[in-house]
Amino acid sequence: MHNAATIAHDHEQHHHHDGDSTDVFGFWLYILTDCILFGCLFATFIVLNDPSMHGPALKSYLDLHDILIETFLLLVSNLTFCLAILSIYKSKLFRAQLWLVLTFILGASFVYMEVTEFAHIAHEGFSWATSGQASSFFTLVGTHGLHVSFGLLWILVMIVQLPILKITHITKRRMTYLGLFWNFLDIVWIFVFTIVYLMGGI
Amino acid sequence: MLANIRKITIYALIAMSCFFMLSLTGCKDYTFSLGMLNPKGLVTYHERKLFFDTLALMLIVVIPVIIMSFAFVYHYQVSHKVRDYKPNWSHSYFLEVIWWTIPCVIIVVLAILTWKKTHELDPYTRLPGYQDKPPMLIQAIALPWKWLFIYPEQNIATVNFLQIPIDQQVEFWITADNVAMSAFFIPQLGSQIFAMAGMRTRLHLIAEEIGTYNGLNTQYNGAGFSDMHFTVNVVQAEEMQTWIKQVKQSALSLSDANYDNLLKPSIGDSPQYFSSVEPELFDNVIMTYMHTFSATHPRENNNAMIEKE
Amino acid sequence: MHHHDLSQPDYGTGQKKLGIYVFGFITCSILTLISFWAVMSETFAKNDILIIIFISAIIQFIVQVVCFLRLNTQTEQGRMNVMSLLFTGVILVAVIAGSLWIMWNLAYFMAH
Amino acid sequence: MLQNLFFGKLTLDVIPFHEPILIGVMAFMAIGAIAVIAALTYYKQWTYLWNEWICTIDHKKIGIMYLILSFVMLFRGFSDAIMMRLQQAMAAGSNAGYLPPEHFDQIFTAHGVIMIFFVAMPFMFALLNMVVPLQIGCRDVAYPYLNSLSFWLTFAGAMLCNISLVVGNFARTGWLSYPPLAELYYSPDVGVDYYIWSLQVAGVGTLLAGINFIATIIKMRCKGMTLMKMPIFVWSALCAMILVALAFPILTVTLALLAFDRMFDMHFFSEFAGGNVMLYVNLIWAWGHPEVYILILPAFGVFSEVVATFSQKKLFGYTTMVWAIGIITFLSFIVWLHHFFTMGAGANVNAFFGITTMIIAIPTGVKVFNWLFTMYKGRIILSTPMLWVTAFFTTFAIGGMTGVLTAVPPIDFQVHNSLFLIAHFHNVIIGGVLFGYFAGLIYWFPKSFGFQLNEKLGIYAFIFWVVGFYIAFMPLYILGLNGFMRRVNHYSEVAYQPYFIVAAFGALLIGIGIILQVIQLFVSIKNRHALRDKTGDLWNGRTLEWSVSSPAPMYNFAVLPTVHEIDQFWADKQRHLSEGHVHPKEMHYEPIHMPRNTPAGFIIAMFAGAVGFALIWQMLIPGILAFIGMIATVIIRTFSKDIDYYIDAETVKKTELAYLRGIV
Ligand code: HEA
Ligand code: HEA
Ligand code: CUA
Ligand SMILES: [Cu+2]
Repeated sequence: MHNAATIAHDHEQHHHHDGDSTDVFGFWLYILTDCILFGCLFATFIVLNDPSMHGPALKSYLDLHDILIETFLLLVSNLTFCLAILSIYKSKLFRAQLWLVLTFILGASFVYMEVTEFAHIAHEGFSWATSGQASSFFTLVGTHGLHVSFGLLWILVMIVQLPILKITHITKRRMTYLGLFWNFLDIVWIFVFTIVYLMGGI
Repeated sequence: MLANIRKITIYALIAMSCFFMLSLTGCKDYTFSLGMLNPKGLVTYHERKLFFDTLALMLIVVIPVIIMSFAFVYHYQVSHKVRDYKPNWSHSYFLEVIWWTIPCVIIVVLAILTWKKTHELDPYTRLPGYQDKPPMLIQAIALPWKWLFIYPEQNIATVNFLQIPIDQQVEFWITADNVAMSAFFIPQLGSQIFAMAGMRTRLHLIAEEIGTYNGLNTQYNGAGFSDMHFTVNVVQAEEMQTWIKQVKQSALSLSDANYDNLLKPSIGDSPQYFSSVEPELFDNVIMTYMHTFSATHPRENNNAMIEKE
Repeated sequence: MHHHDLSQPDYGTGQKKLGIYVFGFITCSILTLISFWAVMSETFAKNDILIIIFISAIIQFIVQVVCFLRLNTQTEQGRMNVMSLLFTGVILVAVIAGSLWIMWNLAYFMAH
Repeated sequence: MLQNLFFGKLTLDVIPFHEPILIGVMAFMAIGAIAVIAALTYYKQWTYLWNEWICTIDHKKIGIMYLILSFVMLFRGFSDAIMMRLQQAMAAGSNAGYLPPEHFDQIFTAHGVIMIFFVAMPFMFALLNMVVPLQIGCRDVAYPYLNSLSFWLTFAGAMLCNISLVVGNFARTGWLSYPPLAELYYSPDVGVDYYIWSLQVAGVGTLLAGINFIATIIKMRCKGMTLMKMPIFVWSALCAMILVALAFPILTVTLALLAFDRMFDMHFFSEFAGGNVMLYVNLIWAWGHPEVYILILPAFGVFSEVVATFSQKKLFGYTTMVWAIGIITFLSFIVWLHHFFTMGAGANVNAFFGITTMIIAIPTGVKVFNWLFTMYKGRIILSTPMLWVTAFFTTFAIGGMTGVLTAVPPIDFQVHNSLFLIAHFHNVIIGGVLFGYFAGLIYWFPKSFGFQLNEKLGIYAFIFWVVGFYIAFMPLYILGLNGFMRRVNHYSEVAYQPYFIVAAFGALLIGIGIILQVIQLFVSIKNRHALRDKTGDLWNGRTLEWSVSSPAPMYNFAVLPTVHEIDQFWADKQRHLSEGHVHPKEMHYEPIHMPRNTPAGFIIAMFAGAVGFALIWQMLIPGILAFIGMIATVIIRTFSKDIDYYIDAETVKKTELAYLRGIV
């Protein structure tokens, strides 16, 4: 995956360094495309969530207390992930793994709560087949949840991979990717809870 | 080799223009009477004018561009050994300012024209010159591959046939039922506009010449699309009255059962006339889509033909 | 680029510092609580709530971008990252705002 | 039950045994496949194919594979076009033609989809892959492995689309599949699902390729090549790829929402349950309009290179060119409503988007003028690439003009959905995109294959194409202005018929042009030794790609170049002319670090294709298995350490010296 930006042998490190920065830029671009993706889902939600629409309203099914807990799960997991990265940079492999495990647990709890919430709302009679509004709610929030789930899988892979590949520029780069991804998901969540839950809850 | 190319190109150009001419002459008089080039109503008339104005405006630049493209290629060929060769000349403020400015000016003019005309010819508003004359209302419903026209004030309805009086502004309310997105269009009278289930679009037209015109759906909506035409008859006001009386005599009336029949997909229906219409039919059709919250399409039971396919 | 300490390559995503992370975390927590409180306490008018939660969301967004994503304009790469984010933002706003404008306009005309 | 889990809706009935034509096609395809497999086995080429092509991550080879994909799909796209033209030439009055609506509707849908996604897009990526890394003086794209994945995803998408020919059927909804027509209620069969998933798979590939090229161009330019010293083709590629990165996610969302409606009973686009069909139209065009500029921008880049090279003169107005491209890139995101003026928005909205649309004519016009004045006071060599450019000017000016006409809402109220519109976009797509790509292909062909294409046959093909184009599409303008709509299967007004006959004749001429191109290819391959490009600089080029041998060596540049100005290579040649030699002979060569080939991209894409197929037929278990396979491949690949190697200095030296000896 590394492209020789230079051919000099003894500048090996420098070369990897450059290649890595290219790679991270590419990942950043991917995140930006994901922004567009979420942007479209938000637009869809806003259009279909028109208050003048008929049919059951989302509002009566929301429980903001749970959302607050979910928000904090994600926020804390964000911090723990950053701590994992710090440990990596201090070459503390085991500690990094521990932080990752904690991040995983927090993220998994978030997903668990979300899935329970979905099941609950659907059970109450507001399933995704109920109306366009319901469809857009489940799709927007669910897409975020799906991203988080992929993040969780990735964290698991990292936990396993770190002791095998050790702390190298490759694993550092991957942790940087993962960090961007994980933080990005928290940023998206800010807008999810503001636009979907808080605005819906007013 | 190069001489060869030139010869071939010239022959090709000649052949091309021959074919083009040929294509223009074929049944000229007759064909040109079907579309916007031969307007029979105020709106189309304005639209045609706008078309040619815009075209002329653009040709100011486009014709020189085309001429230059041939002239330069021809003149500066290597074989012509033109002395004037400036391999590094690649910048000139003067020239570049010119060709930023000219298109800008043209587009500014065009933009102003566009803004004005778009508002003037907005399908939702009454036509210029007819602002304070109340329009006659006709409700049009796109059905699976046919058009239903309801004259609410006269309490009659027709299928695939539209009759309107001359010089009378007509306001169309348009929606669709049990058919995918369609579009209502009478090319020689005015603009086209979409017809969508659960929604109502509107269109103002006026006919200025007596005659029979083609009306059609322009938005592809399934197997019967190509045949979704209707006849438009423009007549004198008196004739309109007699016609309405005639339709009132019709044995058919647009009851719920008959409407259900119309909901069944069919292709190429001949005109039908209904002596009366269920009140509020048009609004009810829209409400059918607006107010149900079932998981299934409200016309689930009327799509016999779709299932057969 | 040559003299980075290898233990801290930043890839244009900033240096990692505990203090900044903790600061970001605390700010975001407070802002989140404010937003939820504004809605759940039911003491404000609807418009006020909207203003509060949106301002809070935007500040949180900025805090997250600065403290967690560590976007910065210190390095060449950092500037590139910020620029691409801004451009994406502009397009995103254009597309979303345009879409909402169009959809509302259509809905308006089709109901009137 | 179990059968259901495994095969979903898939049964033997879905294969159209009752359709002789399709069975013929199937037999033809099967024979072809067997022949290829037999030949590969007989000549023992399997390992070669696997190692050198399927696993390759060399941008030059991936470019060639894109080219082949585009070339193969063009035959489907073109036969669809011919079938439509014949049908419309016949089906006047009481004659219903030979294609019933369910076939005709499928054909125009497939034609649009295939031409845009599987002919034009792969063709564009072929050119980008063949040229961009060479022009910016680097050894490969930023992510070679991702590049291979992108290609194979596009390939998998194309295959899904082709499978629909024999298993089930394709959509009958038009190339953008508007709901409610594309909803389950009106389109209950799998056609639309094929549409959704083939585009979804190919779309992800495209998105990844877009990211890849942005990173490549931003991060991997050789020393000294600042942004304002990049060749214009690279600029146009960069902007096109920015459009890809920003627009394709919109497509992904739009198609996903439609898929959810169809698969999970959701109601995004069902009016009766609070959905909104207009939202789909809005979203798909928010992608669709940038998409057409994605196609045209690289073509603009090609024109810039070709015009400068064959006029033997520096490109006029480099800076304004860059600005023009940038402005077009931005504007293309705020004009999308012009595709649905007639949907019923108010005058303010319509006028606003109409005006933003026509503003695009300004930067486009500036580019045209810059090209014209590049030729002015030049020394024009009329080789085939330049001929295509010559034809482009007039054709595109006409097409652009009719585009501006449709951008005026009241005019569009007349011509929307008519053949006038069809004529407009074939005018810009064929006259702009295709002519440009053809020019680029002929221009860079030697760089990829080492030999030139036969010029004479190229000229004949050119003439048939251009003449055929005008004859095929000019009548459509007239028809459109006479109220003839698109997607019409038959018509009762016989007066229209002569125009359609002329148009069909034009399409036939284009067909002859295509056949001539195929012959040209074969003749050139046969005479490849005579046509060999020994110097690596066949056209007296200006940019870095011409400074290496043809075809370029595996590692592109033995020593990464340094540039100080635009058209560095040209300037070098001017300076060295007096010294007698262009290329340095004695050099210190060093080993070159290269990425290693990998089958991962291919495997992941094949799994993705399988997931797509399973989703189409709702085959639960195979779908899950393929999905797991896909994820597992990605994960396993991340554990692999053996991803690069070195080409030693001795090999590099030998290669380079052999090339230099050839020149002398
Ligand atoms: C490569 C593809 C391509 C390109 C480059 C363009 C270029 C343009 N297109 Fe086109 N367009 C399509 C592909 C393309 N289009 C397709 C595929 C569709 C239909 C899809 C479907 O419905 O299925 C479509 C449809 C389409 C519509 C919708 C019509 C309708 O559905 O009713 C409109 C309306 O505004 C439009 C406008 C334009 C304009 C203004 C340009 C401009 O960019 C053109 C600019 C160029 C010039 C103007 C010529 C050169 C300039 C000069 C010589 C300078 C001087 C000129 C002036 C000052 C005017 N296009
Ligand atoms: C890139 C886009 C593209 C191209 C090239 C073409 C090329 C052609 N198209 Fe069209 N066409 C569309 C895009 C395209 N089309 C779209 C989007 C629609 C709308 C579909 C819909 O309604 O939903 C459409 C619709 C359409 C219609 C339907 C009109 C209607 O609705 O009534 C017709 C009718 O005849 C037609 C004809 C043709 C013809 C005769 C050609 C031929 O003249 C041209 C033949 C071209 C080729 C054979 C391709 C050239 C070769 C390559 C690009 C690859 C070469 C590769 C190598 C050499 C390596 N096209
Ligand atoms: Cu269409 Cu409202
Ligand atoms: Cu467009």
